[in-house]
Amino acid sequence: MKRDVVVMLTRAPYGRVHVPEGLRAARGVAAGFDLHDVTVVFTQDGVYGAREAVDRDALNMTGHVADLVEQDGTMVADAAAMAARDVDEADIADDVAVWPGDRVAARIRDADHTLDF
Amino acid sequence: MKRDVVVMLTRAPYGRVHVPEGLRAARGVAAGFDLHDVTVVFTQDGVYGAREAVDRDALNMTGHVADLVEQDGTMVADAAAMAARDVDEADIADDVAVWPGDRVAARIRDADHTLDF
Amino acid sequence: MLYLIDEPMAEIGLRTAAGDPDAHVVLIQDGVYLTPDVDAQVSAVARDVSVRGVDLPPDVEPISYDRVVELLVEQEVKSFV
Amino acid sequence: MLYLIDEPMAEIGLRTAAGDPDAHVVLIQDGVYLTPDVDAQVSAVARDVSVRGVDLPPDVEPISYDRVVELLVEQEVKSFV
Amino acid sequence: MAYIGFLLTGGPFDSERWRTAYELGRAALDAGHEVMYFHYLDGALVPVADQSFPDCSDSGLYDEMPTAKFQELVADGAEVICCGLCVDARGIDADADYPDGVEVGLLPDLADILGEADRVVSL
Amino acid sequence: MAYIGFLLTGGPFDSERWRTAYELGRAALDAGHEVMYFHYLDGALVPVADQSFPDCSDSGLYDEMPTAKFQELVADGAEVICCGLCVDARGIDADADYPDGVEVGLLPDLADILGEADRVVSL
Repeated sequence: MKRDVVVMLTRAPYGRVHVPEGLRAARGVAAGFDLHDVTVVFTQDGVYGAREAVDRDALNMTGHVADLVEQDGTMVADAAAMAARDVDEADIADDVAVWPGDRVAARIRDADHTLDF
Repeated sequence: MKRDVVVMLTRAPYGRVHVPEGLRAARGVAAGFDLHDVTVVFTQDGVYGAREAVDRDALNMTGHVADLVEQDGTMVADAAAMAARDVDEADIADDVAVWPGDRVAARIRDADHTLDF
Repeated sequence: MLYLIDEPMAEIGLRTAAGDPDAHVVLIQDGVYLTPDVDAQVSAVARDVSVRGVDLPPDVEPISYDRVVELLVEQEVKSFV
Repeated sequence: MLYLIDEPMAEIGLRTAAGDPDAHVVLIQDGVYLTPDVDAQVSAVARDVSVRGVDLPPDVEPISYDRVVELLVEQEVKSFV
Repeated sequence: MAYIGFLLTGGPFDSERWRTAYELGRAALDAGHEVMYFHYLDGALVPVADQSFPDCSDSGLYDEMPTAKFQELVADGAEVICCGLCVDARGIDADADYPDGVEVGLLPDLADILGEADRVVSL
Repeated sequence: MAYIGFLLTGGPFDSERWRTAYELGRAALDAGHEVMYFHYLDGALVPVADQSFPDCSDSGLYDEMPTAKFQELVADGAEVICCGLCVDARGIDADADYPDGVEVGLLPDLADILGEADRVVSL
């Protein structure tokens, strides 16, 4: 059955595999038999990984992001988590939408399933 | 050469091996050829592990603490970290001394080497 | 909806639960050290409480893993662990 | 004394450095996200800064691993990483 | 009967998540539910055989090692799939290092769990 | 020449500490210092051979796997000792799983490092 899936990326992107491997899981899930709807949410320290200044190649993000977008997956940054870390909307990469914290929370509540990394 | 060693336990005690395995390292270092002087400091979330209410057997702490004490090692809880976590001095086990935060910091600065877990 | 909450994801987890009038928060693992300020039913996994020697506030109910499974079959679950 | 500081141990690390009039703080790994309020020389590992795309404040100097090793041979080091 | 899927990303000694995954799976099996695990990232280290710890306490976390706990679950009907990429990254030799009943899979298996499970718990 | 000891408790994929340990050891060897590692807890997973990751970026963290980086250090004169208890706990078969030059030791080896090293960096 096709599901509405939210993948939360919660950790700072460097030095651990959770951001790139969470993106790998997101695009893998979006490309599976059921073609699940996938929304990737950068939240908590994960918002550092949504910044334009991050070197996506060095983080092995580039290919996974391209695959995710091809599967109609979307990427969202949590403005409440950004505010807590002094990350501005202007800092966020163009292919990541910035949503207010309450919209992010509602999206998570409405998902059929969530995964977190 | 005999050294003055501080072992910092910084993580909450349950679910990961850092508190018991940090204590194992502390007593192993105190029992080595040089018979290093070892002070174990419970700081940050590690102060939860210095509480009387913790089940030391369940955390594999008991044997390591006995060995450490036999090697004249000492255990200290950081009052500044306790205050930040609402842990009172009365909550701390009898064999752990409570030191003010500045005394803990000075002890760490004065050590020849520090290890952290 | 059931919300399983541990400390590392408490920031997003508690914020998500706070917007749900039918939220049931279950503190789990180091989450039992938390004292969440949410207008919701709050439980805590009994084993995680007892091994840590945590005194729960009177309005937080300790529950077994069996009960957690019953609850998450009865209703949707979101994990923040 | 040299203090290597990452985020998870910043609480005890920065407090320890704050009491040392000769402290040289080196931010390392995710520690480069920190903006420590200490009265000390502060550096940051250049590679950790650049890969994260962090803009350092003007008074924080980026340094190489080679320089970190030079500094920690010249003086004692305490690691909070 | 419900179908409960678990995504386990936590390793065996650095977090309690494997233990929580075991306890919830145990309770779910006892209640007659169907249980499926997908082990990803350091979760792939959890079922590695021949884990041994000499002086663990009978009352403690390590009364049995993680692999033994998951072998119990498999014996009682749970399915355990480990992500093959994560297995390779960690130098795990699946044939030699995993006990019988622990399978190696890929992300489409996780996609299937998400499609079929009534509940998914990410740990 | 200084003698620099490292205690590494971080595993290969869950934190950057192994990479920092490598970079500092690399710089220390290049400057002519003596370098000794004691791998403890998940640090024992860092030198496990046959780690492979298919699509890692040439410019990224995983241009080479952790075990390859530490094999370089060993070839250039660093000593690497892994805690035997940690090895056993993780189901690592030291003879089969560690490359040449990676030794298994015990806590007295760490005690010796603390006694002899000019500097100790805990990661």
